[in-house]
Amino acid sequence: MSLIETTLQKLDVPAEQLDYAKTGIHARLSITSDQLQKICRTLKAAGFFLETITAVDDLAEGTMRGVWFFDHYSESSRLQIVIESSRDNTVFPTIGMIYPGAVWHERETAEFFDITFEGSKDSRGLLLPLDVTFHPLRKDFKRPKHQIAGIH
Amino acid sequence: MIKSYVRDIITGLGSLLTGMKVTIKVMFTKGNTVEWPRQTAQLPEKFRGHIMLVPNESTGFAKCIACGSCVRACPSNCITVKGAKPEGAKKKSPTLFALDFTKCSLCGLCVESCPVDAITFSRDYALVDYSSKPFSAMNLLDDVASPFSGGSE
Amino acid sequence: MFESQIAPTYHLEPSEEQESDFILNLGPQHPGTHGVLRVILHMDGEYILTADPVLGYGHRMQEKIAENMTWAQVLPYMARMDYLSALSYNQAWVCLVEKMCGYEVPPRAEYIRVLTTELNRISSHLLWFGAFLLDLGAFTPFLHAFEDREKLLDLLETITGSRLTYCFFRFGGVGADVDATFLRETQEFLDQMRAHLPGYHELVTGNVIFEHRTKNVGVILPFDTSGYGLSGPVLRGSGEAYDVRVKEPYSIYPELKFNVPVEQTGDCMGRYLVRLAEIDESLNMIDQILANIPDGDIQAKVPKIIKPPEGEASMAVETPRGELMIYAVSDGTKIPYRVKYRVPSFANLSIFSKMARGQLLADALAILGSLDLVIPEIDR
Amino acid sequence: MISEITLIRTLLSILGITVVVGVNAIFVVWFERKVAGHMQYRLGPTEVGPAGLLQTVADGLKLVSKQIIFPQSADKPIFILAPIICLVPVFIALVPVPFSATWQAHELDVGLLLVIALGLLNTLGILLAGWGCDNKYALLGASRAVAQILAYKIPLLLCILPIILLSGSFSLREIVLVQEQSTWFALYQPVGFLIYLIAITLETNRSPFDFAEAESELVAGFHTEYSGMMFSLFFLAEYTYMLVASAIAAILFLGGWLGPFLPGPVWMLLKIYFFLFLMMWFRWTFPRVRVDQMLSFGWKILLPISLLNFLITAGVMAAL
Repeated sequence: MSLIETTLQKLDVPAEQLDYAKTGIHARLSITSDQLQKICRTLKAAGFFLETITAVDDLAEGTMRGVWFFDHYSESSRLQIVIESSRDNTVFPTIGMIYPGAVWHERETAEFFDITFEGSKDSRGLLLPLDVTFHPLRKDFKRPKHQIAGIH
Repeated sequence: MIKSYVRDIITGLGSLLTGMKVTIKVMFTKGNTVEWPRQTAQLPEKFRGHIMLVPNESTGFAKCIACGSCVRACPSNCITVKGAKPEGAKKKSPTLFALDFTKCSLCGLCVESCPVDAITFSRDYALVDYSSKPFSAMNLLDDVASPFSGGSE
Repeated sequence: MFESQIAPTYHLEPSEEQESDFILNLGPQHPGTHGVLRVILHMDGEYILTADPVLGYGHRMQEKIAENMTWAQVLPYMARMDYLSALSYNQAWVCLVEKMCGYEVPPRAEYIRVLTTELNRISSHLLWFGAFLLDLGAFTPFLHAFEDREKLLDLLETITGSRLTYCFFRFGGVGADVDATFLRETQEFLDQMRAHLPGYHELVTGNVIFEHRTKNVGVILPFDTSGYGLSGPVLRGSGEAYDVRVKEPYSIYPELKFNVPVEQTGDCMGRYLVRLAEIDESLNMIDQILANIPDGDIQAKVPKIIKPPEGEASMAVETPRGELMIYAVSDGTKIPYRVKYRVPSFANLSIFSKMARGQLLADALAILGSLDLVIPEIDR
Repeated sequence: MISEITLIRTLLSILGITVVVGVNAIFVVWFERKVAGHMQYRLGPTEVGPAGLLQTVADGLKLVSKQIIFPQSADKPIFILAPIICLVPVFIALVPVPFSATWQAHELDVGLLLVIALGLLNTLGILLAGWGCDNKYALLGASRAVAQILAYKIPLLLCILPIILLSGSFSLREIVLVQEQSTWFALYQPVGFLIYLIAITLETNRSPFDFAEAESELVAGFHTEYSGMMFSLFFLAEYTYMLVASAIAAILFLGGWLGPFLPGPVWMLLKIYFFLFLMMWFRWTFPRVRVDQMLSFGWKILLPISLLNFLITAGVMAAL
C-alpha cells in the first residue's frame, strides 16, 4: 500500500493510480473545490509537502483546471489534485492557512489566470507589475499594445 | 568559567592564525592570470562566435541552399534568408543571409538543423562597436563569394 | 513592449505601519541580493520587524514563451532560468520529453549527462561559496573559489561550447562526445579540487568570526520545512535527507554509490557544511563515472520534429538548489500546450520573511546568502 | 615675535607632513591592492607606471575630474563639512610623531594625549557624513561607527597606560628615548601590544570590524552618497589614519626609530609598513564581525584583559 493510499484511505476519495514511468505522477485525484481543504489537512498531517499550485486553461473543453502537486520527503509519492471549473470567474479555496508556502503559488496563479482564491489574505499580484490588468497565461490572451491605464 | 573563557580566546586566536596562514601561502603561489593585451588565452576548439556561412571548397560559393530550416529552428528568429536559383545551377543559392546577432543566444540549433552543414560558429570574440546597429543585421554573404553575376540584392 | 508608468506603490495596512518605523529597501539593486530581488524591510533600528520580498523584476514569462516555441526551441530557454546549473535544467526538460515520447538514451550519453551535470553542480556550489562569504564580508574566499571554478568552466567549454548557459543535451542523447583529453583534464581538475578543498576549510570553516556569524543564525525548524515545500541543501541543512537523485532516481544515479550529506542544526552553518560535503560527493561520483564510462554512440534515433503524444507528464530533477519539477501538458502538436516550472528557489525564498523577523540586518543578509538563491529562477 | 628659524621650521614641517601624507597615501593604496591581489591568486595593478605604481595617481586624477553630486535632500553644510572633519585631525595628529631623533614637526610633551583625542574626531566626521547625505544606509553605517567608539577607546587607553608607567611621560620622543636604554616595550607588554593591534583595526574601521562602510550590507556605508573628490578625501583620511595608528604603535611598542644599522627614519618606515601589512593581512582573510558581537567582544574580552594587564604592570612597577 503506497503512502498515498494509506493517507487517502480515511477520506474515501477516488484516487486514480497513474503509470509513474510514463507520467512521473503516482496518483491523481479529481475532486470538487469544497473537499480541497479537508484533503490538504490530512496530507499536511501525513507529512506531505506542497510542490506547486498551477492551472491549465483548456480552451477545447472550455474549462479551467486547477492543479495541485504534493510529494513526500520520506518516500517518493507525487500526488496530483485536479479541480475542474468554468473558464471565467473561476474560484478555488485557498490552502494558505494549512501550507504557508502556498500563498505565493496562489498569488502567482491568480495573477496569470484571473482566478480568485477566496479566503486568501494576500490578493496582490506576485510577478507582474502591480498595476497590470491582463492575465498572460490565459489562452485568449492577446499581447497588449499599451493596454495599461494612462498610456496612449 | 574562567577556564572556558580563556580556552575560547585561545581557540579563536588559533583559528584566525590558520586562516592567515592560508592567505600568506597563496600570496607566494603564482595565480594563472592571463594579462590580456600582451598574452591571449588559447581559444577552445568548440568556441561559439556568431554563425558564419561555410564556403564550398571548390567553387568558393556558400554551401547554403537557402532552404530556411535554420530560420525555423531558431528560437529567437534572428536569421532571415532569401534565395534564388542562379542560372545554370541545380540548387538555390542565398541572395540574402542576415543575422540579428543582438538576439542570438548561441544555442546552436541552427547549426544542427542545417541539412547541408552550411553554418558553423565563427571564432572572433572581440566584436566591438559604438552601437548595436551593425550587429542587428550582419550580412553573412560578405565573407563568401557570390554565384550571382554582379552584386547580390 | 509596455512599461508600467505607475511606480509600484507599496503600502502596508495602516495597522502594521507604526509611526516610529523605518522602512528600508533591500534591493532591487543591492550587493547582498545577488540579482534583482527587492525586500521591503520594516526596521526598528537594526532589527527587522517584517520582511516582504517583492518579486518580478527579472520576470520574462517563461511559461508563455514555452507556449510559443516548439519542444526543441524551449531547450535554450532552460539555461536562462538558472544560469548556475543550466545542465540540470537541460536534463529536466530532455528527460521529460523522452519520458513522454518513450525515447531510449544510449548508456554512454547517460554517463556524459551525469558527468557534466555533476561538474555543473560543483561550479554552482563554488560560486555560492564565494558569494556567501562575500555577504559575510570576506573577499578572499570568492577569488579562491573562482580559481578552481575557472578551470571547471574551461573544461566544460571544451565539449559544450559555452561556459554558463549550456544547450548541450539533445532529445535521446547529448550534443557532443567526450574524448580522452577531456577525461584526462577532468581527472586533473579532480586532483586540483581535492588539493584545494582543505584550504577552504582552513580559511573559513574553522574561523571563529565565521562561526559566530553563522552558528544558529536563521534556523529552519523541521516543522516548517514541509509547510513551505523546501528542498535541496536548505532542507538537508535541517535534518531531512530528501534528494531527488535518491528518492526518484533517474538517468544512471542508481548505479552510482553516493550518500546524501545532512546536517541537523538547520542554521546557516548547517547549510554551508551540507553544500561543501556535496562538492565532495560530486567529486566521488565523477571518479566513479570516469572509471566505468562505457563506449558506444551518444545519440539515439529521434524524429526531426518532436511531437509528444497527447497527455501530461512531470519530471523532477535535483538541481544544486533543490528539486526542480517540470509539469508539461501536450496536445499532440509540436508546440507545448502548457508548461509549469516548479523552481526550488521559489519555495526556499518564501520562508525568508518568516526567518528574517526579529533578526539583525547583517544576519538577514547571511540568511539570504545561505539560501543560495538565483533570482531569475524565482522570477522565471 | 616668532624668530625666523622657527618660522622656517614650521613651514618645513608643514611641507614635510603633507608630503608624508601624500606619498604615503599613494604608496599604501598601491601596496594594499598588490597585497590583496597576490593573496587572491591575482596580480593587482600592473598597467599604469612601473608595476602599477602610478595607479593611485591615475585614480586620483579620475576622481578629481568626477562631478561631485549633492543629493537633493542632503543637508549641504554638514555634507561638505564631513570629509574635512574626517581628514584635518589626522594631519594634526602627525605633528607630535617623531620619525627620527631630529625629524619631528613639533615636540609636545603631551603628544600621545593629542593623538588619542584627535582619534575621536574621525568618528564625528563619519557621523556627520552618515547624517548629512540623508540616505538610510549611510545613517545605519554612521550609527554603527558611533557605537564602535565605546568598544575600542577604553581598552585602547588601558593598554597605553602601562607604556606611560614604564616611560614616565606622554611625549612620544621620551617614550622612544626610554626604550633606547631598556628593550622594546612590546617585550614588557605582549598582551598590551596585541590588544592595541586589535584596537587600531577597530579605530580605523578596517578588516573584521569595517561596519561603517560594510559593502555587502550597507551598500557603501557612510560614504554611499559621496562621489568624486569628496569620496577620495574619505579614502585619504582612512589611509592616513592607518599611517598615524601604526606610527604610534611603532613608537609605543617597537621603539620608534631605534634599530641597529639602518638610519632612524628607515627603521621607522619599516615598522610602520609592517603594521600596515598586518592590517591588510587581516582585511583580506577574515569575514566581518557583527556589530553586537564586536561590542560584546570589546566589553567582555578587550576591557577586562587590558584592565588586568594595567593592574599587573602597576603592581610590578610598584614592587620594583
